Amino acid sequence: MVTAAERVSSHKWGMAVDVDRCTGCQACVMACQAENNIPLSTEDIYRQKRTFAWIRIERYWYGEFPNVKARFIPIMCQHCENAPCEPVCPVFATYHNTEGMNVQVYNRCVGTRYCGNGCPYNVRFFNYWEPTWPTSLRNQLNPDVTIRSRGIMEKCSFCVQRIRRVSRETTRDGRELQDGDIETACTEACPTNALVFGDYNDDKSRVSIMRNDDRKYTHLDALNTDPNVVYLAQVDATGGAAGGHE
Amino acid sequence: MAASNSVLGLYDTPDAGANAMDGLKSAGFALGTFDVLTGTPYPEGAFGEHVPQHRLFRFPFFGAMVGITLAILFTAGTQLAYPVVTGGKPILAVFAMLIIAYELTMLGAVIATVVGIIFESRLPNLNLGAYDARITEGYIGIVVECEDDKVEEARGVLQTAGALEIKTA
Amino acid sequence: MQQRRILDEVAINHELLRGNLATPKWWLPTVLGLLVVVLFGFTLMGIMFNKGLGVTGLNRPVYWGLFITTFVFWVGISHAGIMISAILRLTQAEWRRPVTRAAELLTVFSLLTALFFPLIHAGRPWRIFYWITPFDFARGIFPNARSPLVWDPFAIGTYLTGSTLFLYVALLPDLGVLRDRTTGWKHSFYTVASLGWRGNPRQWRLQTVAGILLSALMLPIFVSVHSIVSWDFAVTPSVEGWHSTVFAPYFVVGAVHSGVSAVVTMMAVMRWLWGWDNYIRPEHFDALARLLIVVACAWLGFTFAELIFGVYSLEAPERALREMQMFQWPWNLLFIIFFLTAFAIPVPLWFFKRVRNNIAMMFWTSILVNIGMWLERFLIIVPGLSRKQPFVFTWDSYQVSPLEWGLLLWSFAWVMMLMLLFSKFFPLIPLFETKESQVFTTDVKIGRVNMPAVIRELD
Amino acid sequence: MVTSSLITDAVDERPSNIEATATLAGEGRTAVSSGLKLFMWILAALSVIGIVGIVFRFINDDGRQDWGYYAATVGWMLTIFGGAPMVAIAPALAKANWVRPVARIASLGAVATSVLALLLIPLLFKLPALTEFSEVLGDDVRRRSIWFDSPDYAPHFWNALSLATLALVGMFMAYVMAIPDLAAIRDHGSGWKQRWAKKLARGFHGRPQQWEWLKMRIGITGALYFATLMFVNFLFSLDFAVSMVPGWKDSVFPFYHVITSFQAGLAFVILGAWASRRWGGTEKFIGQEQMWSLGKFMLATTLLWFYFFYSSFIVFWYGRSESDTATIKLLVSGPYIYLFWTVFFLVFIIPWWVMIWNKVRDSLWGPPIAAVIILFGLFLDRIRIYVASWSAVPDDLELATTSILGDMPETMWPDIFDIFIMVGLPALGLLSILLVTRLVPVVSLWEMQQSRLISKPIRFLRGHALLVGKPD
Repeated sequence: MVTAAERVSSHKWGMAVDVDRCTGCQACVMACQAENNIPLSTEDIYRQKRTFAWIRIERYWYGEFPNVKARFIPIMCQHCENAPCEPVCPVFATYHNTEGMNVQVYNRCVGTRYCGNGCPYNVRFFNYWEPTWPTSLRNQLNPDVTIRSRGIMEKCSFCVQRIRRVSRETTRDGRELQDGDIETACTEACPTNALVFGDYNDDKSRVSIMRNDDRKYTHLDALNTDPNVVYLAQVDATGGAAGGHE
Repeated sequence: MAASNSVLGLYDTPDAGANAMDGLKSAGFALGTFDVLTGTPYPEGAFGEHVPQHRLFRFPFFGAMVGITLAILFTAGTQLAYPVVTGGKPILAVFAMLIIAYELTMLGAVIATVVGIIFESRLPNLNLGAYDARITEGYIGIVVECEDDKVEEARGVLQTAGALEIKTA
Repeated sequence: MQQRRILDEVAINHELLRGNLATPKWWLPTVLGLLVVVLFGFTLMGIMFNKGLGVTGLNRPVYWGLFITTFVFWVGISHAGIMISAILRLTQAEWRRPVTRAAELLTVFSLLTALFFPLIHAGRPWRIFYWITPFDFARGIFPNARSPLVWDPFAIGTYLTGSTLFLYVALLPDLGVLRDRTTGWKHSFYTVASLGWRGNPRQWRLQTVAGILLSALMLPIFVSVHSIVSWDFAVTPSVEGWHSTVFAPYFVVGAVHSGVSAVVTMMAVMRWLWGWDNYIRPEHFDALARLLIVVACAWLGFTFAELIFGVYSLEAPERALREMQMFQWPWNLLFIIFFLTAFAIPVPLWFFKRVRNNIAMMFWTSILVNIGMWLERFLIIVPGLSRKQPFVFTWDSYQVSPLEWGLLLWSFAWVMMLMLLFSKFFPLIPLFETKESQVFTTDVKIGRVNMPAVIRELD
Repeated sequence: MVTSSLITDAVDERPSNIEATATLAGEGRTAVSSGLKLFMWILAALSVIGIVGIVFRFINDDGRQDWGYYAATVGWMLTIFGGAPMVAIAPALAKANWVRPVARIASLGAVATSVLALLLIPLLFKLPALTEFSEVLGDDVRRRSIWFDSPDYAPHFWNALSLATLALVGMFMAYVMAIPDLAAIRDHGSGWKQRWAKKLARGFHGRPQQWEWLKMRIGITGALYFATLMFVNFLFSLDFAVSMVPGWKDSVFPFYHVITSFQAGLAFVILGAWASRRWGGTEKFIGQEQMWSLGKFMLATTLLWFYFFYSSFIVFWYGRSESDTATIKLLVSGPYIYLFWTVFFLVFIIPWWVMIWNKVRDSLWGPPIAAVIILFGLFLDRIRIYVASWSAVPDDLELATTSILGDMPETMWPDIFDIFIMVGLPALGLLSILLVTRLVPVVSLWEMQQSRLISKPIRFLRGHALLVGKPD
């Protein structure tokens, strides 16, 4: 059977997350918020349990008191090769494109929220309300990114607008696309370079190298989702290289 | 056969009705030219009527064929026309197609069957011919389709069997 | 075994067409009352379309809640009709006769109601045609045949069309009766509707064959529909509580359980409203209760399998889910109510002949069952979503909003209103079946006893 | 209107009570055809071969994967003989008259079940312990099974107990249903049969309270049998198949097992009816009607087979988590794929396509043919399931506890002893039934007499019909 990866494509975008480097500073979350016109998670939205965060920092405690430690795990759409969210959509609003990305087509979405149930990582977000911004933030909105109307699903897009822009520029200038040319908002903002974005088809790219690291693991691989976001396990004296969650 | 008249004899008991049917038979009216109208289904052949043949069972098969063809056209056709990969599933996801194919097959079969029922009951036919509302109140109606020259004979036969009333249309 | 009542056809016509030829005085006020609730419900939908789904209690991760629960509930109820009329027809059970049409009617109307819920709970309801109609509306793509949400419209569409036609075919002889009893515009309406039914042997023969053939065709549909609904949940590996292979038969049997109970409720109401004591008799409730005992026990078996395999996996997240489902407040309360109402209270009661023949008791127990079955669906759908996978960081719960309760209420009023409207124009108890049973049942004298007997045609 | 005025009597061709008694209980049936005798000797020989097979199986046995075919055979026999008595029970509860002539054949399945209870014993020895992981991973780690923290002997104990109960209940039911006939043999038979019948009939003289007693016993044992059958299938299918494969989590499987049991039971009864017409001289009692009705139900169960199979398959195929895919590969698309397709055609496609035609159902030859195909197909199906599960010995226990089957086991082929077993054990079961039929008539005499009493051909006005009484 034909998976998206097997079909002819020059790129296979992916991300590597070094859990060991993550300090939980939330810079990526803010950057993503600003880049992708994500609706504001105000207090009452939070009380409604409908907050938006295309990337979020999950914080887990481990260890016994007094030496308790926090582990921070940035979770964004894992862009699975076998995404459970894709086949259940009745209108093809989400599918797997040839560059290994799990893309969301806002115009097709009718809002059955089935994909949201299908996603084991809970990284799909539904617009229960028409998103609004205070006038002070109007000019902050990113013109490259659609503002999602109410009643549709949205999720991390690997900052597809940046990918497209950079590839346009490189083709215009007639130069090869180098590793690191494309930075997603979160990777750009990460002070400790815990987040790295790149192309798996290019063996020398940082993500390819990190993917072969022996600390590498993927989340919920028992579900056989085959994510394009890989994690490097935390190294520490107390816990040893530990999995993503407990 | 182009029957110009239909004569109806009305009886109050099934026995009388059955007798009238016998009378018509013995009077030499051809099978199929006379019929019994009841407000209730009676056991087959209760009035000695000839058991009508029907081809109802062919309809569902025809319908099922149409249904499954449509289903395959829709499922296979659309998936091949828009080869969008979702969740690493094959483009031709046979086991998903099977379900839709099944439903449409059954839908075709049911619709064809209902059409068959109506057609085989020789309906719709809003012209009732000679008819009496009391038939749906338990009376038995014996209706004869015949040419003008035989009308009188038919009336006679029905009368001798003890018809309460005889109508012609 | 039912003792026979000797009724002539005039009496049958007169009594069973009571609601059609004359209007009972309670009819109009009741319908108007229901209409108010229905309009209120439509207003709520309007609010929802206008403001967005934020007005519901849904959140992340609980994307599906009361609406889908109610959808499954009504699809379940709809399984009554074909269960009763098809299976009992095929097994030639004599006591089915007064029940069949009401049951099929319940099928049609509850399906119509069920349809609303997935559609109104879509984020952009004005675009659902892209989803439910297999057609490319010039937007460059067809619906996704791989999605269970596309299987649903096909299944339910087939079921709805099939049972509507089934209902109509079985109506033909009775429409003939109405044609002969009415005048004026009604007469012309029934004349056209009855397609000129005369009642000759050919037509009666086909009526009989049609009943059997259509039943045989509807049964596989009936099984497939709720299975496909259950696969909406079962094929989702991410939600442990849903990903269980038993779901298809489990849902079907559960549907029959709730559906037959709903038929019992409705028969009690019909008997009470139109005073059809000669037709809907205690022995019918008795027979239905016996059937229900069997169904309920089968259902209990599937429930047992579903639960034990939930724990069988010995995996932490699923265990947490089951713990929430059964032992955590308020779910434990719901679970207890669910089990008591769906099984523990009614079924033992049905073992007593006195209860089975007591219509009031049957009425209340059947209502209990449906409360329980609604809770069952709720307990399957919501906890599964709120305890999804090991990422405890995103686990969350769900509060049903008043608007959702309102729409649940609406669905009941809507079904009842449709029922009453139908009852004004068509007989709820099939006349010809009743007359047929008058012809086909008699007594045989064996020694000193008169044993009720039926006449079977030789084929 | 009063129908009875329209009814007149019609001629009745059914055998009279005297004739029936003579053929079924009297001298008429004492003569047994030499063909049958020969057949029984052959069966006896095969049974001996089967026993030999078991012995040799014990002698050269390395690991539990060698016992797959034995498990499959036992599973198959449980499917058939356990399911058969249901055919006697279920329609009787629905007051169906057509089942009366074949009720005896159905109830006799229990005889073979009691033989089966003995054949289970070797399997119990081979059943892996719940704590088979503990030597590697510590005592608290147990194999994934429905016996979460029960003592180690739980599966052995409960399986043995439940199967024994099934056999006992079934035997008791068959015996109770036979008592009036035994009484008839006591009165009309001769020789050793009469002596045995006298002992077994327990002074049954058909007093009203004796009949009441009989009806009550039959009702109770019937319900009890059904419950036990569900329980046995549940335990057996889980302990001897599902829980042996790490990661096979299939909550519908026990019910799949039950459905196949009904299917096989019906097939068995159809074949029995055919055989008893052919060799038992019961043409007068068993006719097209029985074949037709049994055929209908067999068609229904055939469709249900696909339904239950598909409802687990689609969930695995769509879910495609690691364990889901592994399970599909093991049971369907992997080492036993050809076997699976054969099963699919023998159990579903062919019987379905044969049986949808009313002309075939309503014939004396159609249902038996379908029945043979189904029984053979189900045998292969049992092989597919049990051999696969018993061959799935986890090579990596660490993985196995996290419910992942390591490497896919390769196809297990039967060796000569397996073939002995596969031939001998069913022969043994069949032989036990045939031995009992030497004494008990294959068509229940009293049921025939009762059906003759409560139903009679009539004339309704000019038409012919059948009048059927509905006793409470």
